[in-house]
Amino acid sequence: MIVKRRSVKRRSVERRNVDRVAGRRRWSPAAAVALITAAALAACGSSSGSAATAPAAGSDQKISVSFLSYNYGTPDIGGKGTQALIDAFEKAHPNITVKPQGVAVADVLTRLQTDTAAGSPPDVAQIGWSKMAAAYQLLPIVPVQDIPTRADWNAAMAGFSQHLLSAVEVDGKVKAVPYTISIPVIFYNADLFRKAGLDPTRPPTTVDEVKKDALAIKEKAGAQGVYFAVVDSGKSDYLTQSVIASNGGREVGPDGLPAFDQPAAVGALAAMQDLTTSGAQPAITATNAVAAFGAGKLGMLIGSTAVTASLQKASTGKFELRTAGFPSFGSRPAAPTYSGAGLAVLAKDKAHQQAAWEFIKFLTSAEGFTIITSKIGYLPLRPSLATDPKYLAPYFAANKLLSPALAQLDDVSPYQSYTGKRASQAVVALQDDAVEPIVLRGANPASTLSSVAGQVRGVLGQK
Amino acid sequence: MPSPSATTRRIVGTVGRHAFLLGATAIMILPVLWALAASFKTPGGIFDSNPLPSPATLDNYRVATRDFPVWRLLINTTVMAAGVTLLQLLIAVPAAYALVRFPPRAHRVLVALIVITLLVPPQSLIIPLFLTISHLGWRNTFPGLILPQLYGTGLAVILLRDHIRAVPSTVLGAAVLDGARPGEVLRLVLLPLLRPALGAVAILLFITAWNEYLWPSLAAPDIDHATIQPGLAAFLTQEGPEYGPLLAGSMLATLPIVAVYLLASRRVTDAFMHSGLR
Amino acid sequence: MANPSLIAGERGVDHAPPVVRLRDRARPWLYLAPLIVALVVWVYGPLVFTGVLSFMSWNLTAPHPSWLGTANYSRLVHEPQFPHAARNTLVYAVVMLPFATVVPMALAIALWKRPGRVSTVYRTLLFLPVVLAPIATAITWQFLLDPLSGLVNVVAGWFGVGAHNWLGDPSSALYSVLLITSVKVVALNVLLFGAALANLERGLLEAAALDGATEWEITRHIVLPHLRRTVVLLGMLSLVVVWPWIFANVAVLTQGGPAGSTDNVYYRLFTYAFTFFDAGTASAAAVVITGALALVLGLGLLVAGRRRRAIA
Amino acid sequence: MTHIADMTTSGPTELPTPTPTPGRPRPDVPDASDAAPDGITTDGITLAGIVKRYGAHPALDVPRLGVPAGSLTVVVGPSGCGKSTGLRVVAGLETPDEGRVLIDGTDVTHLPPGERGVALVFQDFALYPHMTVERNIDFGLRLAARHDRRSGPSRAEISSRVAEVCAMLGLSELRRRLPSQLSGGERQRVGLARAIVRRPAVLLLDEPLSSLDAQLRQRARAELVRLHRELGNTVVLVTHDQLEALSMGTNLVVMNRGRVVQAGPPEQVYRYPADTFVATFLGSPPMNLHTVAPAGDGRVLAGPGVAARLPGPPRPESGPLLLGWRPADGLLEPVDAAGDGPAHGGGGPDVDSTAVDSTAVAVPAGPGVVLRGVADVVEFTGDGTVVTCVSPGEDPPWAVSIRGRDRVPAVGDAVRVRVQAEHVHLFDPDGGLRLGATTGRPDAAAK
Repeated sequence: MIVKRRSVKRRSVERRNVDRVAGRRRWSPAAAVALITAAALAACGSSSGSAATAPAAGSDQKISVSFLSYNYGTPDIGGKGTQALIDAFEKAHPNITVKPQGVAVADVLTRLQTDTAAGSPPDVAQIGWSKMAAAYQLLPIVPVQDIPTRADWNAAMAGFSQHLLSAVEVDGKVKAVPYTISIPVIFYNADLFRKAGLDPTRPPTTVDEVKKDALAIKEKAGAQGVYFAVVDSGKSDYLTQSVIASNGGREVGPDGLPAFDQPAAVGALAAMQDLTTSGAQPAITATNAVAAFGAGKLGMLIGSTAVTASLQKASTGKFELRTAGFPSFGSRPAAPTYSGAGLAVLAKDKAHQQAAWEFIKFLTSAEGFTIITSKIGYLPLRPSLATDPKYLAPYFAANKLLSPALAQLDDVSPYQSYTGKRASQAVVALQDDAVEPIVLRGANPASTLSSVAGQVRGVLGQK
Repeated sequence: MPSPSATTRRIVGTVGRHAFLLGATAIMILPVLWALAASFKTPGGIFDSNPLPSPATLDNYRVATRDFPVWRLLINTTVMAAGVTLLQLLIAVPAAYALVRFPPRAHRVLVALIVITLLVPPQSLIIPLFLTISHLGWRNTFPGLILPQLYGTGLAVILLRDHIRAVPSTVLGAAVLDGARPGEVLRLVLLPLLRPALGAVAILLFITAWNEYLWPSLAAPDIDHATIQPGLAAFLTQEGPEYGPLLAGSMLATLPIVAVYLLASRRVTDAFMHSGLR
Repeated sequence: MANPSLIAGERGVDHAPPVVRLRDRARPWLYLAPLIVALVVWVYGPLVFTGVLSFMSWNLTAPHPSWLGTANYSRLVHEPQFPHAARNTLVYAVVMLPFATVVPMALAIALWKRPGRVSTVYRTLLFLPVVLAPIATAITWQFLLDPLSGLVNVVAGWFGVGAHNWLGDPSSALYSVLLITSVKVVALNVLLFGAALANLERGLLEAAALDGATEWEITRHIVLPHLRRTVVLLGMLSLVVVWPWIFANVAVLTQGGPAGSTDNVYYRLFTYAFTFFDAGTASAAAVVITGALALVLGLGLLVAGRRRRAIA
Repeated sequence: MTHIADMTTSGPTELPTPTPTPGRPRPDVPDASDAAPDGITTDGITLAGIVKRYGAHPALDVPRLGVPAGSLTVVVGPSGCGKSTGLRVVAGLETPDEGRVLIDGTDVTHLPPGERGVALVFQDFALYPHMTVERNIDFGLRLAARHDRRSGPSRAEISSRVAEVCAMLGLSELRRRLPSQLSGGERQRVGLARAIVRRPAVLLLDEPLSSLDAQLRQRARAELVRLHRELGNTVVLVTHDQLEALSMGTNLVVMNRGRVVQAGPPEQVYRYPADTFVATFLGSPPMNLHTVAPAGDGRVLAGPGVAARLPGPPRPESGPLLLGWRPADGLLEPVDAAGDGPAHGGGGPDVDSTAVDSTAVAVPAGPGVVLRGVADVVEFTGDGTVVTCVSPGEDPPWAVSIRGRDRVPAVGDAVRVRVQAEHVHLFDPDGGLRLGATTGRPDAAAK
């Protein structure tokens, strides 16, 4: 990892030299503007991605793969973990160089759009599932399953969670391979449980129990009870899908149109609203809830395992953090939706596509997931790794937080997307105009969902 | 000899003024102080109500400087902001000079067209600007970062026009009579006189460019070419926001400007003081 | 000794030689050329492009935009979001105005009346909010306004005011964002008003004080008239400069919510363009915003011009 | 040539006019039009058909004006009369809408200011605040050297010329100072030095004394006159101060409302003002004006508190006139407390007591004017006294200056003043034009 950091520095030094050469030309006194233009073109020629330069076809030849990742370059565990993955891959495949590109998580799709518009999309991109449908539609994505031979594919994917693979299939094909995957769980503050007279070893398993325990915490521990992060700051609807699916409904129908006005969905959101109106849940945004949980003022937080590490950091020295599986509605099995990201290929030519596949194959291999889980905190999508002493058994022995989520991996329901190019607008409409008013501000679930469903249908039907 | 009531009134006035100043200043710098304190907090401590860091740690600064290329981003931002400021002044000074000293017949229309550019929301230009620099292959380059930001040059022109108007026309006339050509009047007489005003306008432009978020995030997304503002957003990760390092990074980003301000405090104040912004 | 002579007669229009005329005519354009090029390339060209795009449907990546006609515009008008955002934008502008003018002016005058080390310290402190990174400012306020443990609610609690969800309640979110942004606006404008005050002769004040004018009378009759032009300039300027800051705060703190209460046309434009990847609708919004602002400016200039003529 | 002979018709009637003081020759300088038949002088400055408009209003409208080479010409007029605009047109800082500017016979209308051989000292001196005194002075020379490396001044020449000028104006000690470190008088000298170091053919001064305090101004006035004598070039000075105008120039140009009203040697303009504007603008206190009506054969004029008998042939025509006299030309006569008669002799016998009414004054028997009034304000001016008097009736007050230690009336005293006929000026009440002789050209006044 330290080695890699140095190599980043080396690259930037080279680039700085380019800039310096260009800079020398730049400051001739007259016509500054024109010369800057010239210098820019010179600088650009040397710094633009390798994607543009055509590679030689031979497999022994050196080839580079550009990899856009929202984890890369971040100063946290995600960045470090990604660097570790790349280092391990380059060690295993000396003829392939990975050129990582960082991006802010909120900007992934923008960046891919703009890179594609600029004619230099990355070869491999880490794309969030909530944006994957839009990405399929907007971007020149090459279905991953089409790249290798069938045998190669089958061999590589053996041991992978088949339930998840089939969940992400589109038109019978895996277009993007699940990579950094999380599913929602209950994070709870064991100290507050004890204070409220609850048994931290027996966390709630149903929504009703969640409510009961939350009210107990509120009354006896002097803290807020629970926060069900359906109102997501990023306007993502994965938790909305999770609760609706767990109540036996669908947010998006098989036709890609809204189904959230059906009774099961209405019931799910009514339950969420009940948490708020009963006082079990504070009427605040998810960001505030995370802060409250970190401050030890919230008993339970129901959200994605992605934040496990940061919650763990925040709780260190303050309270005991534990996790439990996503709660069910009564006796129906919980059916949380996964969130996180998959790996998609945008490489233009065969050679780069092949190299991209090699890279993806490695990232989702046993070695890959060992690093992903132990360094970043995402779920190992090859469940057997958790008990394999060669891989993650030591990690899970010491670290129980991911276990409940892993246990639910086979219950996950697929993330569903709306159809058409206004899908993202539909999600925002649902979250802003229905979920938030219902859950936080007491809007009538049935009528609100029904009117928003009508609105979304209109949006989706537009050209 | 002031009457007792006048003295009382003066005391009340002084106290009132200081109360007003203190109160307003406190409210305004509260976020800065909070951010400063929070940048020394532990990941758990940041969620506490206690505004003071206890325990205090330098971890956030360590993360911001070691695991994050904060210095490189600061250099990029400085180059960008300085470039934007310099180019805008380079373009705006002669234009404002011409508008004041030898206005063309259409100058009213021209001024209106310049003012309109101030009103055009940058967001509405971003799609075409982005496509332009993409086609030129200017993404992740300084020209791509800097040149499109010249859309804001109109502001510099309007501000400088006022400043140039405030320069006594007789002094410029004297230079003309001394045989100075228009360019020489500008270079040898007007520019030296305008220096404080240029300083003030430059500071305004520099701060604006320094704080720019949207354009750099599109024009230079590579972390090696990014600027500090969108760069800081990298701390808002999917795995939970890294508030501490983010605030530490932003403190480091604020530091250079504040240091320059403190060092050149007199000059900057003087610049604003004598900028003749009326 | 000579006698100046005055002779009646000979008078006529005397035209300059063509070369002189050409040189005099060309000179301003020579100096204005870089500006004109910059504005054409980076404003008016893109604006025309935006105008054309507003009649198209395009997601930025498809090879070609497709012709759509006026559908984008009718979408803006018929969907509730854009008109709502436009109303909010007006509120933003109106509420921001005193923070761009009256408040910083009062601070600047208070600082200016008693110069010295203390006001230098104040001035330095007031410079800080201007340069704190926008994203850090937003996140700091997110913590300060936290409904459960934010400092603002803690302090409000001392005064017996119950905890309030400042950013989460549609009734207060807009004003919270405005106040947060106004801190920066006030800080910057204190500096600029200070600059304007530096041109005011202190001797005038002493003269007025000798005339027996009270502090308020001095302020009212000497200081305020001196600042009139600055007030107008900064009032207008702030309405232009302030949007990126509002934008950053909205993007980090509320994302336009709750219930669209903090939405504004600029954030909406960005949402259309980079959340929905709908370049056509975004362009139509841009055209509407620019047109409306130009209209307001045009009317303002017209009224100002008429008033000036009326005075003359 | 006599004035009578020179006189042409300017009013409806030729009035017998006072002749100039014997022994005063008319300044015998050839007119510009005499020198060059086409109307263009070869030396000095000529403005031909100059019109400069701001908006629709002409700020300057000069059909023809010549400033002789080597003269110190003072242009005077109230503020806003176009005198500064005229100066800026000559300097080239303003381009006239119509007409031509000639300097020493060359058309400079479209020459850049720096190439006209003209220097201008501004009212505010317009020093370059960021340059030292020395840099201020040599700026123009350094520019000339830059523009023309071959024939421009050399470095040695520049420094010797600057040293010379500094010595001449007493600036040698101040060369390293910045303008902000100088007093008003010093700044004025720097402004002058900057102007004359370039050895301009024409030196223009725009109210150079107005920003100096009174004491300094007197000295600076003398210095400027001396400087003109030493340099010997054409100097045009603009002022609104009539005292400055009368005392400094060898030529005087009076302007009003963008037009030249009268031009000529100061004494001539003072003695024979072309109209009531010039008459009242020059001189302090200004000329007294009375509305009078002719009586009898037209040689007797009378108004409230004033009566006059003029020499010359009878005047058949009647109609009111304006009668003017300068306060210094009035002789105070003692009066009886009771009546019209002189208290202590004096002009007693020549009083004609035929015209009598309540406000009327007895018409003097011989040529001259007699005024009666009551002293209202008495001002001591050091070398004399100015008494402002009011006459009965609607007429405005009038003033009379008393020299030295002559007897001064007290406030409220009845006053009688006698003016000799040759000191009387008559004006047409409609246009205010002078009736009778002027030494200027009558059509000049008509313009």
